[in-house]
This record gives sequence, structure tokens and C-alpha cells, in this order.
Amino acid sequence: MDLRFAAEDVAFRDEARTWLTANAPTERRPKLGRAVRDYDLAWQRKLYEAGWGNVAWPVEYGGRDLPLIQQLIWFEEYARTGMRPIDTRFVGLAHAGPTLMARASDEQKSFHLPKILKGEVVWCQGFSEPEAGSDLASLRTKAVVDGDQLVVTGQKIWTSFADHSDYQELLVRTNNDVPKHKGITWVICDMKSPGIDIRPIRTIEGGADFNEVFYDEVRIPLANVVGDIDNGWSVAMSTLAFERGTAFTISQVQLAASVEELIELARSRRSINGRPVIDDDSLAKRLARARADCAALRSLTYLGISKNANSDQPGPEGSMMKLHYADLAKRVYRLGIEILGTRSLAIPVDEDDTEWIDKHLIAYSTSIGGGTSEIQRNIIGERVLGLPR
Amino acid sequence: MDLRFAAEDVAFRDEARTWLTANAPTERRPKLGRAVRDYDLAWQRKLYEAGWGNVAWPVEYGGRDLPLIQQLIWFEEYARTGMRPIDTRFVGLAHAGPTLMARASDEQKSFHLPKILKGEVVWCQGFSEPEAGSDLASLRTKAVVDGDQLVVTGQKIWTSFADHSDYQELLVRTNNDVPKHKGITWVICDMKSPGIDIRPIRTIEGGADFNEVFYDEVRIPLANVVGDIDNGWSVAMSTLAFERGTAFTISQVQLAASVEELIELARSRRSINGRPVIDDDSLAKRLARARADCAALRSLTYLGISKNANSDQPGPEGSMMKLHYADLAKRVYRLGIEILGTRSLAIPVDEDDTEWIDKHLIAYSTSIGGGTSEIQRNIIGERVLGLPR
Amino acid sequence: MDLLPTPEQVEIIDSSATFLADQISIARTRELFESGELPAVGAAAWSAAAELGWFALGLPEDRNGIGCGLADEVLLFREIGRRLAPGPFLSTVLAARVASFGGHQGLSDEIAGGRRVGLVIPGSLDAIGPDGSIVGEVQLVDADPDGLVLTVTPTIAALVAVSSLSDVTEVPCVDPTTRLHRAVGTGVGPVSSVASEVDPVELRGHVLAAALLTGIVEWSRDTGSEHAINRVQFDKPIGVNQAIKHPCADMAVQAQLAYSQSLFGALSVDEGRADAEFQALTAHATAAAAAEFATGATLQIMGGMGFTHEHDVHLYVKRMELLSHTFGMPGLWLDRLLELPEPV
Amino acid sequence: MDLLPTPEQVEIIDSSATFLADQISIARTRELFESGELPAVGAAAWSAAAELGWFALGLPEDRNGIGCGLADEVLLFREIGRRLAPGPFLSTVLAARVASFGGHQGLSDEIAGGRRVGLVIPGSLDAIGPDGSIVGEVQLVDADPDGLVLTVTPTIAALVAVSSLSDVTEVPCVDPTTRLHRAVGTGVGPVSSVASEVDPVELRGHVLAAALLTGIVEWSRDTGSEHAINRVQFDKPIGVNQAIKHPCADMAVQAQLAYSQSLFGALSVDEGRADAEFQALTAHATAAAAAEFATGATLQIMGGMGFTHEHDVHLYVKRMELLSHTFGMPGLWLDRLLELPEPV
Repeated sequence: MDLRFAAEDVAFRDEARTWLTANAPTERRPKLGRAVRDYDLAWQRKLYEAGWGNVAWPVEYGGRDLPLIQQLIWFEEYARTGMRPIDTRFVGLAHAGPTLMARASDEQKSFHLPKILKGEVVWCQGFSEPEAGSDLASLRTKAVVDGDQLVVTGQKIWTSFADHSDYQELLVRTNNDVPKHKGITWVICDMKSPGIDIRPIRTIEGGADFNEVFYDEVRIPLANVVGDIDNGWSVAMSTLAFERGTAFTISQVQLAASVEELIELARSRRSINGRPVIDDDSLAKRLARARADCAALRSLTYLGISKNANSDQPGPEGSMMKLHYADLAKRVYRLGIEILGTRSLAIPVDEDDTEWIDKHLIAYSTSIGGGTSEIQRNIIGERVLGLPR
Repeated sequence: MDLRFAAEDVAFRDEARTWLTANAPTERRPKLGRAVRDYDLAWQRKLYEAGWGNVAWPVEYGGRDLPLIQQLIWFEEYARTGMRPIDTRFVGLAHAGPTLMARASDEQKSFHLPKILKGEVVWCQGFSEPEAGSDLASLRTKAVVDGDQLVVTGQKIWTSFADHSDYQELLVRTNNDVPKHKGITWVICDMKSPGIDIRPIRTIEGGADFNEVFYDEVRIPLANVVGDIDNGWSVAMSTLAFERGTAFTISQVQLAASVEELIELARSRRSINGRPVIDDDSLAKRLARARADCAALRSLTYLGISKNANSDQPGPEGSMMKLHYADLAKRVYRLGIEILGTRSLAIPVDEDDTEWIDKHLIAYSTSIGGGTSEIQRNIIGERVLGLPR
Repeated sequence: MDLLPTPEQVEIIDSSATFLADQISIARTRELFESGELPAVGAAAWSAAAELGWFALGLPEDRNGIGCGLADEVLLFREIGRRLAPGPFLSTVLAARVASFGGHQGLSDEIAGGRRVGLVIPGSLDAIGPDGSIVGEVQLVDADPDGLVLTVTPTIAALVAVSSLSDVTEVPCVDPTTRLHRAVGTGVGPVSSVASEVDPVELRGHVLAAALLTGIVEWSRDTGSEHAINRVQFDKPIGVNQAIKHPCADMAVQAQLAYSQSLFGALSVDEGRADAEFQALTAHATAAAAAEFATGATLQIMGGMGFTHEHDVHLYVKRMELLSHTFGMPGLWLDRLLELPEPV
Repeated sequence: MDLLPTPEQVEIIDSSATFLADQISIARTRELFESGELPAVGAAAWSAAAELGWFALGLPEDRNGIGCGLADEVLLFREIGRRLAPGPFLSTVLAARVASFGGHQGLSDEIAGGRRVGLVIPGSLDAIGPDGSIVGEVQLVDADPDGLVLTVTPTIAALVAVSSLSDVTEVPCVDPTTRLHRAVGTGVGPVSSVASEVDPVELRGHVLAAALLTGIVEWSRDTGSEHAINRVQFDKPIGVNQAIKHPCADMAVQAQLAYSQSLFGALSVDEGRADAEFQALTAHATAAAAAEFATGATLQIMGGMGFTHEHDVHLYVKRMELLSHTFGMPGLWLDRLLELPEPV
């Protein structure tokens, strides 16, 4: 056992930090419109050109195939830049890309993977539907084979950055006569196809990253099917092991940084009764607890990485980290509101305060998106502890 | 709407308080042995002779049939004496007695009810079994009709004061060939019958009020069946409406009194760091919250009493009060431990500190006994909100 | 002792619910705030509410009021909270009292007749002077720039002219239905004021804020439960899952606690009980905690929908934040609660 | 960076588990404390543990120790905690260090060879003087009246003779497996002491207490889950209910957090990291919170059985209380945590 990183890992951390310090964008990421895509892709091209396109991807696809521990280091250093953990590049780099690597044909891979890594395209995900949330496999968007094409009709929801995307990893129902997991197909959808209608979803904090996507007889070449027709569920599940939890490090490091900022904020601000906020033991103890919980989450991550470095299958730490993170993030950003006190009622008073309000509102989603906390608890109870379904 | 009590209610409160102040036992209730029964029954005789045997019982059975609001007042005043909410008199007065009133024959009633009210006998309950906890109707203790007797074999558990009891309200399975709720019989068991073996259960705080009761071919006259053979489930359920939540007032008033004592304790004790405990805002705020929660629980009780006074069926406030009480009692007595700090490690240092440790340990049972908090939430979800089973 | 509404009180509940559904629906509120009209309540609806006597409901008849109790106002405000009606109902009702008890019956009549009065949220406790004037940084909720705002402390309540303040700047409020300004007090004396011994305006405010929050808890309970019954996943309504059912049950308990304590607080004030301050603060603290829990629970039960601008739950979340910062903050009330004598 | 146990460490885990099951089973512990023998660990078992080198495991080889790290001790103590072994393992292990680093190698050898040393729980922080002597009211955990006890503060650790104390009185401990005395210090100088710059005894103590608590969390998780799988009500194992399943899942998370942070704390001390104090305090705070939650959750899952003396869960509850009051209390550690610099 050892917390120390090997000499080559320390050197790697220096290299990553040096490069990121010199090259991370200094201007704020735009919030709306085409500028978002342009900003993200410019950043990806810069990363790619310096050899940082995706440190976890195999070398044959242009990545660096770094060992898990160096991936962890990369993401820890990346987190320090303050860049968002998830932007328009995310689905391509961390989900669709790895799925293609695992299951796509050589033609599909050689066409798509370089575009993703070089920052030429944006991908989005088309999995969830209004009636298929936690129960994803009950999806209904229908695809009928017509000649050498699939004709897709239906609706997806919660598609991040659909309006900025070139391609979509799309799950459709191609067979209604078999159990629900067996009639699903995974297909690459060109987002410029006729018949696609994208409607943004405004969210609680005013953002519009999510979209509904409607498909009216959208024609997709059969050549875009990855894996086989009706075998899409297994394709969709094949990316779970990718990165094995390292990318999540960004959110985690940034949450810990937020706690430190909140401690500072509580020291600098006065409460309504005129005392420094930090003098309220009840808030102070909750801040201390949050600090401890962030540290414990990091140790849990390190334990998970240690296990996964010796295993092909990711351990249960993934669900555990997500569950703990969601609970913790909600507690941390609630603290932000309480530290601001009555100032939290005014949104744009100054940029910093606004950020805490936004983060508090966004935190409501941490226990919903990407598998609800209730589902995570089921997974841990059933798969880790062997409890009955 | 009115919080004020009517003139006759105020007069009644004065009467109750005056009598209780003059007559409540001053010596401590013994903890073990026959002395417990003697103490309780002597107290019941005293109550009976002064007309306070049971204020909720109908006049025809020796009670005063007081309206619900005066029952509430009685229990509020009773609580001030510091007497336990539940002692060996409880099952007879508040459960078996009312069941007999509702469902027993005239002979059964005229034999048993006066004995209960006059403090001549102790009753216990024989419902739960090792394999029938939350799922009470799955009970297995078997009773076979043999001539004019039932022959009972099996085991009960969690029978409070079994070793002090004369009679038991006993649920037995008389029919295995029907759905589980339909083959149960409610019968009066003489606890001195041959074949009964009582084994005390020691509990977490060292008490031994609970027992296991084993039945080895115990013979009970068929004349002791209340209601009909196989109809015992409906008999067991018929007492639910009795008192409609007023008796619970004792626990609640005493919990609120505990909070006041803990506030005093926190003011008088010093924390390990030398500061008065109350100076720790985090403990102080939790004490304040507990104070507020006790007040809200009282208002909920008053609302429930107001509703029930106008209805034969008790409202859902019963499950709500029990659920909130359990959560609150655990929080309150945990605070006791935290106020004592490292002194909570030594049990008998002084009598007062020991009391807080005992109360803390006993509080673990509040969310288990009498229907777990999980079951209460199911009841509220399904019966109040109409959620699916 | 009786906490059941009388037939007259049931009538208040029913008629206010009907009026709100007709005149101040959430759909209408959304239209107004999306088009930039704040507070998002139309002038016509406001006047109609005044005509119904909402702003004089609890004023004594000899002060041109309807002479109902604070408990009646609780029943009205619970409906206002449940239906998310925007606008300065709370401060306007209290302001009519301040003007009347402060000796300005004409102003009171004007306010009761439909003149809106905003609420001052002080940045620090010493931003309100002993006479109720504003002497520091404040925020103004739903203030009209040429109108009055209400200051409230435990000892005094007062009406101050917005025109007497400096640096009045409109800023977006976290609750998008609400108008918010920042301003700095100049110490100009109030237009009218009343000491808490004469009329316990602060306690009435806590109780009415508790009533508004109670309505929010009840809406959350009903909305979450309805979704749990209707939403099907894995071939069953999601309400079969205890992870959904049990928070719904907890919301039911919290709603009932918030409601009963709001009534208890109101009646304590109405009847001049010795523990009225304790009961009123407890009502606000109880309802605020219940509303924070219930809005969060319902948002979670709604899943992704709960996180959208389209669903109403975020509006209730944001209103809850506003009402939890009205007349101080929960931590402040808890500090006071602990200092008060044991409730009677 | 690697938090997986090496084969040698797996051997420590396995052999200690086997030894504990054989020699210090809970059944045996119950026999002992029911018959009044406290601490409820037999002399033979204690000597056998000493022979296995448990009390010298983390001592450097040049101090007659085995030369393992604090992380190895964590793995041992986790097993001790999981199996509820009674006796002053924690204070004896630390005492061997204090004696050795304090310049009393002979005493260290004696302690490592099986001489029990109890732990001092001060009634107030100023009950321990700057030199480690006892100057106020204290409680003694598992002290022998003719033996030594360990005092620990953030700056010093010391061994004090019980015979030098006044008013030594045995009192029942909330943990029935543990012997407890009250005593008053007389300021007599310690037999041996070591400053925290020389050896961070307090931090080691926090980490090992965290390891013991981690074992309790893991036992709770496993016991609660097993019951949820086997106990049938309403014709199904109770574990199908999310009200049972989800607390089990939360226990699994808490157990993993407590375990990983105990290791992180241990390695931080072993490697002399700048944030060792932060990581060690965090380990104790994390494990104490996890153990309070997990023992309570399992007691609830067990239902009535969990409330009995017969089932072991109450013994874990009470041990948890003891370990949560060792080296201070969670509130105290949180106060310190906040004052420390940001972790590296």
C-alpha cells in the first residue's frame, strides 16, 4: 500500500500541470448558442494537437492509453483548470467513442473516431424517452427496416447539446415481439437528417443544455447500425467499464474546491446578526463535515482505482461514488445558500454569488441524472450485497 | 377554532390536577419482581376508588366516558406526574378491556371488566410471534378444538409483563385451510394454566419487561373465545378506535418535558473544551429544533383530537404522530448523550445521568415497537395518499 | 379547544381557492413573468382580491376591517401558498394593520383597498432602526418605486416611503415571479409605525409566512403523490417503491405538522397566549423546514421533469427560498426559540 | 498509489480473523462479562495476541518491533472491531510506542509482551497537563489498578501510573465488555512520554479508532444484509423492501468510505504527509459517523431482536459509543478539521 505516486507518475503530473497551466482557455466559456460548440471544439483541437485528445483512448485510435493511475492524475489536474466536467465533447469522448471502439465495424471506427478525437464533431446521446426514464429498456422510439435504411419515428428526451451535435448514439426499438431488452438497436444518427426536430428544455437554473428530439420518419442507413439489429442493449452496456471511474474525478475535485471556497466565504461574510458566518458552530461543523466527506470520497476513489487497475471489470465503487457525490453536492451547495443568507435571494448581485445560487439549483439534478440515487441504491443493494429484487 | 378550553374543561383540568398532585405515588416505581405489579395495582385501586379508574371507559363498565377533550386533559395532567405511559395496567385498560367491551359476551364482560378497572388483575398481550412481526397475520401458534376446550401449542414473543399477568389476550390459528386473516381466533388465556412457560427477554438497556411465552398443549375453555372461532382478526382490529390517540399524549408531554430538562442540562454542564454545552450553536439549534418539533407534535395531536371528536373513526393522525414521535424521541435522547459527552460512558455515576443513557437506549425501540416506522409510512402512503401497494 | 374550520372558515377556503384558480392561475403567472411584469400578478386580479376583502380580513371591524381572526387569514394564505399566487399579499395585509394601529386609518383604508406595499428584507438586523426606519442595506420585495414598504422587527413595524431610500436598484430575484430591489436606508422616519405591544405584527407575519409555506408543502405532497400513482416504470406505478412512497408519507406528516402548528400559532396570537411568540416562531420554523424537505422530495420524485423550467416544482422551490428568508432566517428563529420561556 | 492489501497484508487479515474467531469470540466475551470479568478478554487470549506480535506490529524493528506500517495496524484493528474483541488493544499498542520513543525500551518490551495499558478519557481538555500528567477529572478505560494508563493530547502522549491517581473508583461502563474507572489526577509526572513531533501518537490513535469503527460498520452492513435476505415477512424476504434495501446500500457506502479513509489516514501518517493530521481526524470522524448510522440501521432492520440483550447488535452500538468518545468527540475533531489548512 502506498499513497505516493511512482516517479514516472509524478513526472507525468508535472507535465500535465505545466501544459494545462500554459494552455487552458482563460476566457469564460460562453453559455449559449453556436459559440459553445466552437469554444469546446477549439479546446479539443488544442488538446489533440498536444497529445491530450483523450488520455484513456487506445493509441490506435489516437489516444495515449495511459494506465488508470495516470488517467486519474490527468483528470485531477484537468479539474484544477476549473473547466466543466461535462461539455459538448463528453458523449463523443467518454461514451459514444468508447462504444464504437468496443463494438463498431472497422469502417465505422476509422470514419468516426478520428473526427471525435480531433475536435471536428460533436456527439449526443439519444437513450431516454418521456416514458422510459429509470426503465430505459422500455423505450418506444420505433425503427422499421425499409430497404437499406431504418425509418425512425418517435421521441427522445434529455439529449444534452442536441442542437450542437453532428451525430447521435441512438437507441431504437426494432422488434416488439421479444422481451424488451432484446428488440433494441444501437444506431448512429446523423443529426442533420430530415425529419429531426429539436426543442430545447429550459432547466431550473435557466440553462438550456438539454433537449427533446422528435423523429418523424427519419431515414438512417442500415450501415450505421453498430453491432446487430436487435442487439443494441448489449452495445449500450458495453461502455460501462471505460475509464472505470477516473473521469468522475473532475466533479469530485471541483466539489472539494467548492468546499474550500465556501469556507473562505463563511470567513469573509457576516451573518444577518452581524457575526462572521463561520462563528455559527452549526454552519462551521457542517462545513467541516463537508470537508471531511470530500476527503473520504477521494479516498474511496483511490481505493476504486486501485482495485480497477487490477481488474477488467469496474467494481461497485462507481455506484457508491455517484450516490455519495449526489448527497454531498446537495449538502455542499445548500451550505452556499445558507452562507449567503438573504443575499441568496438576488441572482445577479455579483457574479460570485450568482454562481453559488446556480450551483445550488443545479445540484438538485445530481441525484436524478445518470441514474437516480434510488436506482444506485438498488444496484448496490442487489449487486454488492446480494439482496433480493 | 379555539385553543381555549371551555369553562367545564378548565374546571375538569383543575380537578384532575388537584387530585393527581395530592395522590400520585411519591415513591419510585420498583424496577423488578412482584413489587412492580403490586405498585401498579395499588395505584390503579387508588385511581378507581377516586373515580379515575379509566376516564375513557363507558359508565356502564365503571368508567367516566369523558368526551375526547377531557380525556386529552386527563392524560396531559397524568403526564405531569412523571408516571410511565405504559405499565402493567396498560393492556387491560387500553387494549384488552376495550376489545372485550366491543366484542365479548355479557358474561365475559361482567366477569372481566370490573376486575380490570378495580386493579385486581393484570392483562398481557399474546399477538407477536418470532416469525410474525410486521406480518402479524402470519402467526402460527396452533389451537385445536377438543371437546369444550381449545388446545394451544406454540410460541409468542414481546409479551410485556407476562410474568405479572393473570390473563392474556391471545391470538391463535384455528384454521390453516383459509387465507391467513380468516383462520385466527381471539381468546382469553388464563396465565396460570398448565403448559405455559414464560422466559424473560433482556433488552438493550438491561430491562426485562418483555417475555417469550411458550404454550405446550395449554387447555383453554371454548367459553373464553371472544367473537367467533376463526373470526379473531376482526376482534383484534376492533380496538383501534378506542381513545383515538389521547393516551399517546402522555408519551408526548413527557418527551417535551425531557427537552426542557435537556436545555437546562446543556446550560448547566460544560463541554470537554470547558465552554457551557449550550454555547455550541450546533447543539443549541438542535435543542431549539426539538423544542419546536415537540410543540408541533402537540398541535398535530390537538388537530387529531378535534377531528376525532367529530368522527367515530380515528383519522390518519395516529400513524403520523407515532412516526414523528419515534423520529423525534431518537433525536432528543441522542442529544442527551451528546450533552453528557464523555460522562455518557459511565452508567451509574449519578442517577440523573443514568436516566439519560437509559432513555437513549430505549429510544431505539420507538421506531420498532407497536408497528415499525416503515410500516407506518406504508400505512400513511397507502391509506392517506392512495399510493399503490 | 377545536382546530376544525367552522362553516364560515370552510367558505373562506373554498372561495379563495376558486378565486385563485380563476384569476391568479400559475399559467397566468407564467405569462406575466415571462413578459417581464413583476410581481407577476395583474392589477385587475389584485384589485379583485382587495374587493373580496382579503387585505382587511383580519382587521377589526372598528378599523374598517372584516374582523376575522389570524386563523382565518392562515386559511386564506395557505391557499395563496398552495397556488403560488405572486404579489405582496403578506406585506400588504400587515401594512394595513400598521397604518391603522399607527393612527393612519385613511392610509389603512387605501392599502386594504388595493394599494400594494412591499416588504423590506434587511441585510443585517441593525439595518432597521428602533423607530422602524431603514438605516442600512436592504432588499425590497415587490416594492413599487413610488410606494411604501414594510419594515418589521420584534419590537416595531413601520411603513417607509421607497422614495426616501437611496440607491434603489432592481435586481432579478431567485423567485422569478417576484420583483426585487436593493436599496440603502437614509434614516428618514417612517410614514406610520406600531409597536409590537400594541399589535404583534412580526408574529402575525411569521404565522402568515408559515401558512404560505404550508400551502407549498401541501402542493408538494399532492403533486408528488399524484405522480407516484400515475407514472409507470418497470410495468408498475413508481409509487409501489418505498423509496417513493415513504418520502410521500413523510411529506404528509410534514404537511400536517406545518398546518396544525400554523393554526396553533395563529390562535395563540389571537388569544393573546403567553407563549404566542414561541408558537408563532415555531410555526414559521416548522413550515420552512417542511417546505424545504417537501419541495426537494417532490422534485426528486418527478425525476428529470422536476428539474425543468416547464414543470411548476422549481417555482415552488424558489418561493420556498423567499419565504424562508422572510423576517430573518430559520437559524435566527431557532436562536430566539431557545431563549424564550417554556411554552405553556 | 495503491490501496490494495499486499499478500503479506492479506495474511495479517486472515490470521487475525482466525485468531479472533478461535480465542476471542463474542460468545466467549459474553461469558466473561456476564461473570464479571472486565475487560472481557481472558489473560490467555491477551498473551497469545502479544505472542503473535500484535502490540509491536507497527514498532520499528530497531525498537524490537515488527516494523510494519500504520496501514497494517489498520487492517488488524478493523478485524478486532468487526469481531468486537474487548480489551485495551488500542491504548496498549500506542503505549508500547510511547515507552519506546520516550526512552524506556524495557517498559516498551514489557507492554509489547502483554502488559495491558488502559486509556485515559479526560473530563475536560485541561485535565491533561502539558507534560502528559493527569491534573483533573478523568475516566480510565480498561485500566489495571496497579498498572499504567495512557494520556494523549495533540501535543504529547504519556504513561501514568494508576497508583498515582486519587479517588480511583470502578463504575459500570455503557459498553458492558469494558472496565471503567473514574479518577482524579494529582499532577504526578508521567512514567514516560513522547512529544507528537517525535511520534504522532494521537494521530495514530485516531486512525486505529477509525479502523475499529470501520470493523463495526462492516459487521453491521453484513449482519443487516444477511437478515434482510433471510427474514421472511408477507411471504417475501424483507430485503425486497427499499426501506430495508436502501439503508443496507447506504451502509455499504459508509463502510467503504470509512475503510478507504482509514487507509488514507494511516498512509498519510506513515508517509509523513503534510495533511496527516487532517486525514487522521477525518478518518475518525468519518468512521464514527458511519458507525453511528450503521449500528442504528442494523438494529432497526433486526426489528425487535435488535433491541434484545441476546442479539449482538447492542454490544456494537455500545462499543461504537465508547470509540466515538475516544480522543475527544466528533464535534471537537470537526472544529479542528476546519482550522487546518486545505488537504494536499
